[in-house]
Amino acid sequence: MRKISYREALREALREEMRRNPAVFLLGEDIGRYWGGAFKVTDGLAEEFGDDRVRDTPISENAIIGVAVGAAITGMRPVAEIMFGDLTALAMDQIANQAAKLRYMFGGQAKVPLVIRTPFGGGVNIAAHHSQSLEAWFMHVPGLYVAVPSTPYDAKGLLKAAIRGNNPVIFCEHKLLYHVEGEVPEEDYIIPFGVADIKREGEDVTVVATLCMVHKALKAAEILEAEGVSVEVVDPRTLTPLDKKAIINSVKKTGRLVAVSEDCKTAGVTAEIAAIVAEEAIDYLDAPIKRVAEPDTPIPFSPPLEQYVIPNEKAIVKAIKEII
Amino acid sequence: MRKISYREALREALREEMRRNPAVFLLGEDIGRYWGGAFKVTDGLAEEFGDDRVRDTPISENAIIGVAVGAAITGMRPVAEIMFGDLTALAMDQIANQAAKLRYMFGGQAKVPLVIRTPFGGGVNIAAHHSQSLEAWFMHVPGLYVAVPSTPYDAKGLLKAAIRGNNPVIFCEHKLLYHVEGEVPEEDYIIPFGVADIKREGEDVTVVATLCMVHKALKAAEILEAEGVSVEVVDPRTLTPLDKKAIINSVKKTGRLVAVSEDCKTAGVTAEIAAIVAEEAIDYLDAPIKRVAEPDTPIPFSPPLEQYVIPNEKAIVKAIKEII
Amino acid sequence: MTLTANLTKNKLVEMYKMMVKIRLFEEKVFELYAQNLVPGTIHLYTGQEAVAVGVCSALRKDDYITSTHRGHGHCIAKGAEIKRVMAEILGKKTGYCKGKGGSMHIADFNIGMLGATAVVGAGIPIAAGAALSIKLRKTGQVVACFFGDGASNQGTFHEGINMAAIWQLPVIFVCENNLYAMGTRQSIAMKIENIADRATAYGIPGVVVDGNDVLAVYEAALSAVERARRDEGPTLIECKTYRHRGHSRVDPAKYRPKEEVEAWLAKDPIKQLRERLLQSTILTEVEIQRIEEEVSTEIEEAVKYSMESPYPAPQEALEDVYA
Amino acid sequence: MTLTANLTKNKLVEMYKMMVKIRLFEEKVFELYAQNLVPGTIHLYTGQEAVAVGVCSALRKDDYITSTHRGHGHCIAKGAEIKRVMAEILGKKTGYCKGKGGSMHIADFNIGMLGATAVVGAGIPIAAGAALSIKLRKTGQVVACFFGDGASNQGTFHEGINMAAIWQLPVIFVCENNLYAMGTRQSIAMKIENIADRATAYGIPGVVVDGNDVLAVYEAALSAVERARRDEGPTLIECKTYRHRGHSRVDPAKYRPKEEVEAWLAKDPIKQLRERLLQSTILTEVEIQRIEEEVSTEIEEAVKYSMESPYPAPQEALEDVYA
Ligand SMILES: Cc1ncc(C[n+]2csc(CCOP(=O)(O)OP(=O)(O)O)c2C)c(N)n1
Ligand SMILES: Cc1ncc(C[n+]2csc(CCOP(=O)(O)OP(=O)(O)O)c2C)c(N)n1
Ligand SMILES: [Mg+2]
Ligand SMILES: [Mg+2]
Repeated sequence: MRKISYREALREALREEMRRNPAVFLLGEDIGRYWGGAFKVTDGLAEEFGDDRVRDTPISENAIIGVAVGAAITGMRPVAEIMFGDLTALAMDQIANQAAKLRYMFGGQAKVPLVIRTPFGGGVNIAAHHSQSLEAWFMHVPGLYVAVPSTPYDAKGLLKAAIRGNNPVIFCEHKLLYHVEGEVPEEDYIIPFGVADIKREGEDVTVVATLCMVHKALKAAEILEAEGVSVEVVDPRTLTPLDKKAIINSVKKTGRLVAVSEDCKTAGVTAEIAAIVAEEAIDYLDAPIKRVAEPDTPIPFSPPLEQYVIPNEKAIVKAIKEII
Repeated sequence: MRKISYREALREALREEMRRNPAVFLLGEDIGRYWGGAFKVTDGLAEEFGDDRVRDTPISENAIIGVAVGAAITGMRPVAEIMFGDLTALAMDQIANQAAKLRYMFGGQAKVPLVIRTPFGGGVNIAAHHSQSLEAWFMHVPGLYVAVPSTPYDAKGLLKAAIRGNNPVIFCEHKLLYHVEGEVPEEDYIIPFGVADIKREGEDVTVVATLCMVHKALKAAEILEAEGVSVEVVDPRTLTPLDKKAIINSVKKTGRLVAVSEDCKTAGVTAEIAAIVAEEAIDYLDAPIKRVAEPDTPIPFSPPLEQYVIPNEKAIVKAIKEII
Repeated sequence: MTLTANLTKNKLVEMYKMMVKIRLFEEKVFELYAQNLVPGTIHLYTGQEAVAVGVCSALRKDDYITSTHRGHGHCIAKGAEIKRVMAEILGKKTGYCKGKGGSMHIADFNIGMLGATAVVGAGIPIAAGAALSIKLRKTGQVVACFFGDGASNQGTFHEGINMAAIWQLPVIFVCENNLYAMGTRQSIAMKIENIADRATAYGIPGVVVDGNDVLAVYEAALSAVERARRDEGPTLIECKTYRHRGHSRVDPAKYRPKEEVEAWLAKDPIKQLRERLLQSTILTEVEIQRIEEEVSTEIEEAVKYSMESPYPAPQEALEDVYA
Repeated sequence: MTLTANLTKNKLVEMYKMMVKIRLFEEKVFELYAQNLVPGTIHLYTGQEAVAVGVCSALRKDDYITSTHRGHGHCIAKGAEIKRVMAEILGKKTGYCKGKGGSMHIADFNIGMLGATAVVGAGIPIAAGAALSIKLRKTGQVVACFFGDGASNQGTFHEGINMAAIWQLPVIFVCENNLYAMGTRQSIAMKIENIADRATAYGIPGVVVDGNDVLAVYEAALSAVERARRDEGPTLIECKTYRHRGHSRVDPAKYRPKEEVEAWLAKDPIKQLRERLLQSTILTEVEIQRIEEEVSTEIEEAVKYSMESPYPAPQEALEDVYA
C-alpha cells in the first residue's frame, strides 16, 4: 500500500470530505492560502476550495470556536483549527460550555457537528505555552468526543468519521507525528469512534498509550521482546468514547497494566485508564498499575530539560520491568 | 466554641487578612458595596476597606485573572472572585497558562500570590452553565494549588493559608455549603495545604470525599454504622498538594476505597484518587476500588433530573455495600 | 413616539399585544416564583419589552435570534408558544428543552430561536457563526443577537463583532443597555456613555436608540436588517432601556436611586405605545381591555398546561448528551 | 524625522546605540539559528527597533514593561544584559530564566521586565494588573505594554484596556502594527485602518505614530507616560512599523509584496536615525563606526559567554514549579 505522512493523511481527509459535502468548511488562524496552517495541514486547500471555505480568521480563539458553534447548529459542518493545543485554554468556554452542552441544555434540539483540530505535545523546544497535552481536560467534558490518532491511517479514518459525525470533537494531533509516514489506502474509509486498535499483541503486560506514546510503547515492546517479555500495546484511538472493553480484555489476558500518556500525570489521561481498571478489572491484576506520564511541571524550553520531562521508551521499559 | 457559617468564616478570613496585610485586596464582579458578592461572601468588606481594595470589575473573567496576575507578580496579594466556577472556562488561559506557569517559565523569578475564589457545584437548579464542579481541570495544571474546604473551620483556615502563601490557588467553594454552620475559633489559625483531615474514623472502608460530598459521606457512614459497617471519611482539604499519605494509610487500614466527588466521573477527581491507590497501595486492597461521581452529562435544570445526577448518601452507601 | 408609515394598523396592534403578553407572562412568572413554584432563579424582562418586540417585528419568520439569561421576552417575541416556555421554566417535560435547560436556556429551533446561553456574552460569536452559515448557505436570512450592557465588556463582544464585521455577515447586534449588570452601573464598568460607539472599533455602524420606544427600535432594527440582507454587514444597535425589577429572584435592587427608577417607570414602553395607539385611534380602551383579557386567558392556560405537565423521569437526565 | 528639543545629545546617541545593539543582536541570533545552534523557534525584532527603543527611552528604570513572542528587542531596550538574553535563547543555565523560558519567555524582574508571554494578547491584562498594583502601592511607576496588530483582535485587548481605562491606570498600550500577524494581513483580520481608533471604545486617547521614527515614538510615549504618571490613565499608541524578516524561523514571508518590503526597508528606522544624526553633526561617520564596533564586540562576548555556558541539569526541570 502507498505510504503518506500523517499531515498528508489529514489533508486528504479534509479534501475528500470537503468534496463530498459542501457543508464542510474550515476556519482558523493562517490556515488559508498565505500560510496553509502553522503545520501545513491545510496547505493547498484554499486554492482548491476558495477562501470562503478555507477561512483565515483573526487571532480570536474563543470566537473561532463560537462562530463554528453557530455555524454547526444551523446546518454547516465546520472544522476549526486552533493553532496550538495550549490555546484551547482561551476557547474553553465555547468548547466546554457551549459546543459540548448546547444539545443537552436545549433538550436535544441542537446538533453540533463541529471538529476542532489542534496539535498537542512537546519535543520541539517551544516551551510552556506551545507544548502541552491537555486531552484530559476534554475527557472531563461530557458532550465532547476526543480523538487521538497515532498513525496516518488512524488520522485519516478518524478525521473523516469526526467530520461526518454529529457531535463536537476535539481532534488531538501531535506536532511530532506530522512527518511520520504510514500506509493509507486510496479508497474511502472511516474509523468508527470508540474502537481501540491493538497496535501489537502480547501476553505479559498491557500498555495503553496514545499519540506519540504509541510509538514509544512499540519501541519499548521491541526492546523487551529481546528480553523475553511480551508486551501488548493498546491504542484507544478515541478517549471519548473510550473502548473500555478492549482495555479490560487485554488486562484480563496479561494481568498487568501500564498506562502511558504525554500529559502531566496528575488527573491526566492515565488516571482515568488506571481508575477504570481498578474499578472494573482489579481481580485480574497480578501487580500494581503503573502510570508513565510527564511529571507535574510546565514544559521547559531547554532541550535537556524538555527531554527529561517527556516520557520516552526507557521510562516505559522501566515501568514494565517494575511490575513484571 | 462559637458557630458561624461557611460564608461568615470565609468573610472573616478575608477581613482578617486584609487587616493584617495592606497588600491583600479583592476584585471581582459585584463583590463590592452594591451587591456584596453573588453569594454575599464579601458583604460589608467594601464598607470597611473601601472600593479600592474591594474592587468591582466589569464582566471580564479572563482579564480579572490577568489583572490579578499582574498585581501579584508586582507585590500585591489579590484575591479574585469568579462568580461561578463554570466561568473559569473563560479565564483558563490566564489561570492555567499565565498564573500557573509564569514562575516556572521565568526560572523562578516571579512569585504569584494569587487566590481565585469560586463556587462550584449543583443542587440549586441553575442548570448547565452554573452548576459544574471542575476541580479536576485545575489538578491537572502544575503550578496551581487547589483547595476544597468542606466546613467553616476548614474554609477559614485554608483561605488564610492561601492568602499568605506565595502560589496561585484555586479556592473551590460550594454553593450549598455557604449557609452551613460549624465551630470556628475566634483566634487566628491557618490550616496548612496538603494535610488531609480524617472527618470520621473507621475500620472497614475508606471514603475519600471533598466539599459537599464530605457531608454526604458522613451521613452514609452513620447509616452504615447502624448496620455494623465502620466507615472512615478522609477529607483531603486540598487536592493540590494532595495528602497521598493520609489516603494510603487509611486504605492500608481498611483495605477498601470509595472515592466520592461531585464532578463528572470521567477524568475527574475520583480518577486520580483511584489511580494513586491502584499504583501505590493495590496490595492492601481487599476489593475493587469504587468511584461515586456524577454521570457524564451536563447538569440538567429540572429538580428531579438534577437530583438524579448529583451523588447522594444513598449512592455512597450502595457503593460501599458493593465492596464490603 | 411617532407612529411610522411603515407599519400597518394590524402590525401595530400585534406589536402591542406581544408586549403585553411578555409583560403579563413575566408578572405571572414572578407570582409563581413568589409561591415557590419556580425552581432556580429567574431574570425577568419586564420594562424591556420594546426591544425584543421592536427587533423581532423587523425579522422574517425564518430569521434567527440568540438570547441570554434574560431571555423569556426574546423567545415570546420570536413566536414561541408561551405554554412551552412556561413549562420549561417550571422544569417540566413538556417544556421546550424537556426541562433540561430551564429559564436561562430556552431554545426553539423551529422558529429560529437558537437558544439562550447563560454565560454572559457567549451568544455573540455564536450569532456571528449562524450568520456565517447563512452567508455560506445563501439563504438570505438574518440573525439578531441580543445581549446586555455588561456583556459588551466581554472578550466575546470584541472578537465576535470583529469577525462579523470583516466577513460582512448578516447579523444585527442588539445591546440592551438597561444601565446595570447585576448591581454594577454602566459607569463603573466602562468609561463611555454610548456602547454603540464601540462599533468604531470594527468599522461598522453603531446606532443609539430609545429602547423604550418600540417603534424607534423597530425602525432601527429594520434598517439594520435590510442592510444585512443586502449583504452590507452587521450593525450594532444600542437600545437604552431599563429593567423594572431586580436583576434576578430576590434582588431588591437597592443600588438604584429611587428617582431613577421612577423616571424610567414613567417611560414604560407599553404605556407609551398604548397612549399613542389610543391617541391615533388605532385602538380603543375597549379593545385594549380585550387584548389584555385575551392575553391573560392565554397565560392562564399556559400556567394550567405547565402545572399539569409531568416532570421528566429522572433517568432522562442521561439522554441528549450526544446526537 | 526632526530631532526633538527634549533630548540631549547623549540620550540620542544612547538611543542610536541601543537600536544598533538590537539589530546586530538579532542578526547574530539569526546566524546562530541558521547554524542549528538555537533550539525551537525565533521571532526576530529587526525593523521594529524604533518602537522598543523609543518607548523604553521614555521610561524610568523602575518602570515596568510586558512583552511578547517577539520580545528580544523589548528586553534589550529595557536594559537587559545581552549575554543573559542570548544564553536564555540558547537554553543555557545562565540565561535569565535558567533555560526554562527560551526566546518566547524572557523576563528580568530586576529591571522591571515582567516577562514575555507567548499567548498572543495575554500580556495586556497582566500589564493592567501591574499598573493597578502601582496605583495601589502608590509608587509612581508606569507600565508599558507591547503587543502586535494581531493581538488587538484578542478578547484580552478589549477586557484589559477597558479595565485600565475605568480605573485610570498608569499604563501605556503600545501596539506594534507591523501589518501582519504571521501571514495574515491586517486588512484580513480587521476592517479598520488605525488600531488606535479602538481607543474610542474605552474612552481613552488613541495615537498613531510612525513606528520607524524613534523620536516620534519617543515623544508619543513620553507624553503618554507623563499622562499616566499624572494619574490621568492609559493611552493606546499605535506604531506603524514592519518586520524585516519572516514571522519566525524559516518563514520566507512570500505573502508580502516585494514593493511593500522594499518600501519599508527604505524606511529602516536605524538608517533614518543615523542619517539625521550625521546631518545634525551629533555623530560622525567615525563615531558611528565605533558604536558598531563596540556593539559587535559586546555581542561576540555574549555569544562566547552563552556558548560556553552549561545547559541546566535535566532534573532542574522539576524546580521552580512552586514558590
Ligand atoms: C461570563 C459571565 N459572567 C458572570 C455571570 C453572572 N451574571 C449573570 S447575569 C450578569 C449581569 C449581566 O449584565 P448585562 O449583560 O447588562 O445583562 P442584564 O442582566 O442587565 O440583562 C452576571 C454578571 C455570567 N452568567 N456569565
Ligand atoms: C492566542 C494565540 N494565538 C495564536 C498564536 C500563534 N501565533 C504566534 S505569533 C502570532 C502572530 C501574532 O501577530 P501580532 O500580534 O501582529 O505580532 P507579530 O508577530 O506581528 O509581532 C500567532 C498567530 C499564539 N501564540 N497565541
Ligand atoms: Mg444590563
Ligand atoms: Mg503583527
